Amino acid sequence: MTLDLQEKFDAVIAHHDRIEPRDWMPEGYRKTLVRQIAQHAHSEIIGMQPEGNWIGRAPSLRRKAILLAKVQDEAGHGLYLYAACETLGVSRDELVEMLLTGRQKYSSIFNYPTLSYADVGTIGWLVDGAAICNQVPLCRTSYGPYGRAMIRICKEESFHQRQGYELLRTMMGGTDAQRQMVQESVDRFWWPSLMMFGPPDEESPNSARSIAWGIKRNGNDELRQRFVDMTVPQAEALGVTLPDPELRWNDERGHYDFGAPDWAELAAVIRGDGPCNAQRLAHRRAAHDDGAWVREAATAFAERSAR
Amino acid sequence: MTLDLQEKFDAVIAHHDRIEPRDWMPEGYRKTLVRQIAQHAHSEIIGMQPEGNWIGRAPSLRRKAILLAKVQDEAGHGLYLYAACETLGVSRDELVEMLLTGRQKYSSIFNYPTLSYADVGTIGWLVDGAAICNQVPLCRTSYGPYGRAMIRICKEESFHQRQGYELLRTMMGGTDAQRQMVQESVDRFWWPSLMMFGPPDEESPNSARSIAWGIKRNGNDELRQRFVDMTVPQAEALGVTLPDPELRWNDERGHYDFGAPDWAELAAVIRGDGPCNAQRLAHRRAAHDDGAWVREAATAFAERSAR
Amino acid sequence: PAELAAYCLMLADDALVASARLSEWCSRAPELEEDIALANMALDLLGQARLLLARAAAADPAVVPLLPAGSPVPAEDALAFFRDVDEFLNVRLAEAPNGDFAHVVVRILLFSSARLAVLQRLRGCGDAVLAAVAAKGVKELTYHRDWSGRWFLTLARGTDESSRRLRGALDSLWPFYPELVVEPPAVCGVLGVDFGGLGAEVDGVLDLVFEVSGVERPRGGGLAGAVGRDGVHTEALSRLLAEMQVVARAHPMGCW
Amino acid sequence: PAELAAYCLMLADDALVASARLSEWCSRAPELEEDIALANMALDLLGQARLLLARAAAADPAVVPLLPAGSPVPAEDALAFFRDVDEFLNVRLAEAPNGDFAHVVVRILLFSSARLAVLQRLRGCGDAVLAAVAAKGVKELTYHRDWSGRWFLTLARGTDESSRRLRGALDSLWPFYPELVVEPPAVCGVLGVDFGGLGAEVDGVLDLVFEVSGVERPRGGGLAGAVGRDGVHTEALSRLLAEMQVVARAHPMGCW
Repeated sequence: MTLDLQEKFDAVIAHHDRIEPRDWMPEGYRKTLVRQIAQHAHSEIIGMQPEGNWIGRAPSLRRKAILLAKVQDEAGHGLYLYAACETLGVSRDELVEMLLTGRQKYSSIFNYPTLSYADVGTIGWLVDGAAICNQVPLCRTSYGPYGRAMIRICKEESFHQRQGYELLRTMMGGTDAQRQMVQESVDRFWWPSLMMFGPPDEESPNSARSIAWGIKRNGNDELRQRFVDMTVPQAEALGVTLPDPELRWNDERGHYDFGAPDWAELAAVIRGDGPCNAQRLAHRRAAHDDGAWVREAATAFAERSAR
Repeated sequence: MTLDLQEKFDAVIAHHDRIEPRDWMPEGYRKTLVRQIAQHAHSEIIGMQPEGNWIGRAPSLRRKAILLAKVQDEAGHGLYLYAACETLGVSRDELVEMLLTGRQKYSSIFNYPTLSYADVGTIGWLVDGAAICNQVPLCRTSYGPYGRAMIRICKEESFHQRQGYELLRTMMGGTDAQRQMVQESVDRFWWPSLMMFGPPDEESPNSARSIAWGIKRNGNDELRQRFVDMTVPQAEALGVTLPDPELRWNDERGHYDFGAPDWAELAAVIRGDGPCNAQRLAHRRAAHDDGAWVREAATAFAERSAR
Repeated sequence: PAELAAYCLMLADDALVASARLSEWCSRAPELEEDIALANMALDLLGQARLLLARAAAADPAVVPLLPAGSPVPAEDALAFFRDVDEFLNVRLAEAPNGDFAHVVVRILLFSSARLAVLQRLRGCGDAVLAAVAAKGVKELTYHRDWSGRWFLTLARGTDESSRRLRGALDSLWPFYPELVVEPPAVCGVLGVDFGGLGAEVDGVLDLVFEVSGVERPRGGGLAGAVGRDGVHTEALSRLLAEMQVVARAHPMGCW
Repeated sequence: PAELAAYCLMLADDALVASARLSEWCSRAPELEEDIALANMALDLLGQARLLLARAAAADPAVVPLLPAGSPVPAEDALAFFRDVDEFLNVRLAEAPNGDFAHVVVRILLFSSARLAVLQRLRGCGDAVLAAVAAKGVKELTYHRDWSGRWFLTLARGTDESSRRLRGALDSLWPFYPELVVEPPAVCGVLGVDFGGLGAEVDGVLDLVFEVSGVERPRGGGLAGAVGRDGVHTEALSRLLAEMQVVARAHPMGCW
């Protein structure tokens, strides 16, 4: 019986078809998916903080509205993704608990601080850009609910990326101080953005299995290269310098060569020693704890009304 | 026996001598003193808030140091006055409790908000000025510890008043925006400063008894007039307009005539409906409650060390 | 004319400042759904503020702060970011610092009930732009009022703690309520709108919510002294504006 | 020269920012006596900051931000109020937002222990002004360290709650500690000061406090990435500066 199921599952994967919630799936597949979708959901929720940090200080009302709507979209993405994860038999409460106790991770990039309004643009351009490189292939991921959530999310993410790029372009057309602010921001975010694709493939043991299961579609290094190739011309158009002296076009490879990120820094950030890990989790925990009495009241009220 | 004691007390009062903590005193005298000294102590403590509001925003480091030292002095005044009150057999804890539960009052002036840095100067000039008018006679008050505390406090208060005036004078020598800021501040604080002397004498029934006991030395209206007479020339020297169309010199009386403050507003503020009553008490309560575990720890540690 | 501009500024500042406080909730709500709802309401009010600031600037260009020659800052931003605190005309309820979730529920209930009644009247006013803004706002504020009314009921009838917190929030915000239902007489003539009975109407709406929720209407009226519409605020507004304006003011020639 | 100015700015910014956080305690301490003590320490650090900013300006006038011609703003204020956040060179421990009383005790303990060791060395440095500032500071910081050490012990041995809070505060601030005991090598040659063994010395002082208090030294080192001395800060500093600088920046020609 299990053999039949396994064969059927393998066939779906082989045909690049979708596994749906009611279908049988190997436990490892389910667990890997839960971990990946949850991490993605948590990243959306934690990702509200670095940008949310600037809503109160947005320098124009138009930018304030754009930023607020963007952060709101991230909450929405978190919602879809938690819902997708729930189809795998884990509740949102459990997932939140896993985030708050540090048993599940979120994207390392959100452990860097936002230090100027240009960071709002840079996050849109580089961070959302990197996220899209990661996520577009996931629209074809083997698990149906995840793939469908990704389609919707990717659409919004590319909208956000364009808005971020447009903010930077506008600032580059402004004053010298604004141009400096953009360059300073890009200097801080370039390497952490490259790290978003994870460690090099040879140090990423789970990648291969995820690719075999059709959960991931590409290796870390391939996606990182794709991101660099896509971004360098955009940086040139913008007029900013990417802070990598080794960055140059390689005619032979048909790709840009680039330097190695500081993998020790990435390891430290993942371990919990990034500049903002403690702050991000403390913020999330405070919001969760401060809201406990509200959730209890809502439950009590619903129970009373149902009677 | 009680008769003898009463006679001796009356004689001390009649000779303008001091009553000391170990001397016999009528219960009414003691109670009135406790109420007055406590109210004065509470005013120093609550008075830290409106000025403390601007420490973080002081526009020069020199002014920041002056302001911080002044607010610190107010805490010190509070300390002396609570100590003077304790000589009457009430503990500081009890007094703080009376403040936090609203059973004892503090000066109505601190229920007005500070809305610009000029308010720091205006509070020094007008509010401390009015306080000094009230307090200088209290250096000769009939209760020894109170009178001695007042001597020390008055010395520091007149220093604060000069600093406040000097800030305003400096600002008046600055830009148009600074001069406007000073005028706007004086417009807001003039009437509340006049109210600091309390309601008119005919509506202040306790005043007469306090004067008979040598606790107070002057009536509210007399002190208010003294304040106006002292302040008008200072306002002229400063170049600000006091917002009272009825204000003019009366040759016959040898005093300035002035309009009546809005006594209904004073009554509302005393009742608890001033702009900041709730805020001031909430701030004080939060500090007290937040510090409870520290006081408990200090007590526990002291007990353990004593063993 | 000047009266129309001044009135639009009042309505704009109410929305702008209330929106700023709602935005501070972003990433702090008890549930994701409420985070989204609060951001929605903040966005609605921000949108209203922008239209109203633009209307004020068009009605009387003299209200717009002067910026250095050649500054690309549009009028709505000049008004939002380059006025000083005593030029803001919002009611103080809008600026009160955030408390707990009960506090934001009560603030939105009081604010949206009053603003809804005002905008309903303004839909028929003599200024076509203002009338259009009001018509759009009526839909939005109906949602705000319903959201806050639902939560008011939920918290009132939820747990002992939620009921206690709700009453605490109501007591702390109630003194600001009277400011919400005072209308400046000068504007009536210009706009041809009758604001008569505004207070009673809003009172009625609130009484209904209180009744359904089993919460007693707080006693006590407003606070002594000058009010937000006079440009006299609480100590909280200057801090809010210091944050709101800091980047814009650092770059008066900036393009965003 | 430029190295001396840069080093004075670092020491000044540490003091200025730490002073700002201590000032926020004003009117909020658990007892009046501690309110006064915290204000005292804030005043000491503010005084140090002023002298150091003036020294930096004198050593290298190029560090002072340019203000409009005719501005009466003195150099110390130009440096404090008109530099942007990425020009501040303070350690991040100084800027971390305030927590509870345990948090301020731990912050002062770490900060004053490290700064005391630095100033003790600087008393004998080649710059007479800096040496004098250091000599004065040594007395002040000895008090700060003793005050915080006493409270550290009291909280550690007080109640379960105080001990729990103390450990929480220590864990949260410890990652910023390594920044405190790194000294830029460039300055040694200029000043003729040997900073060798600084970290070990401060470690020793802290270990003594931990031991007496029965608190285990936290594990773990510092944080990955750039640090305060590089001008890269936490998200908290720009908010602190927005408040600190708002009035001064609104009046670049102002007299105070």
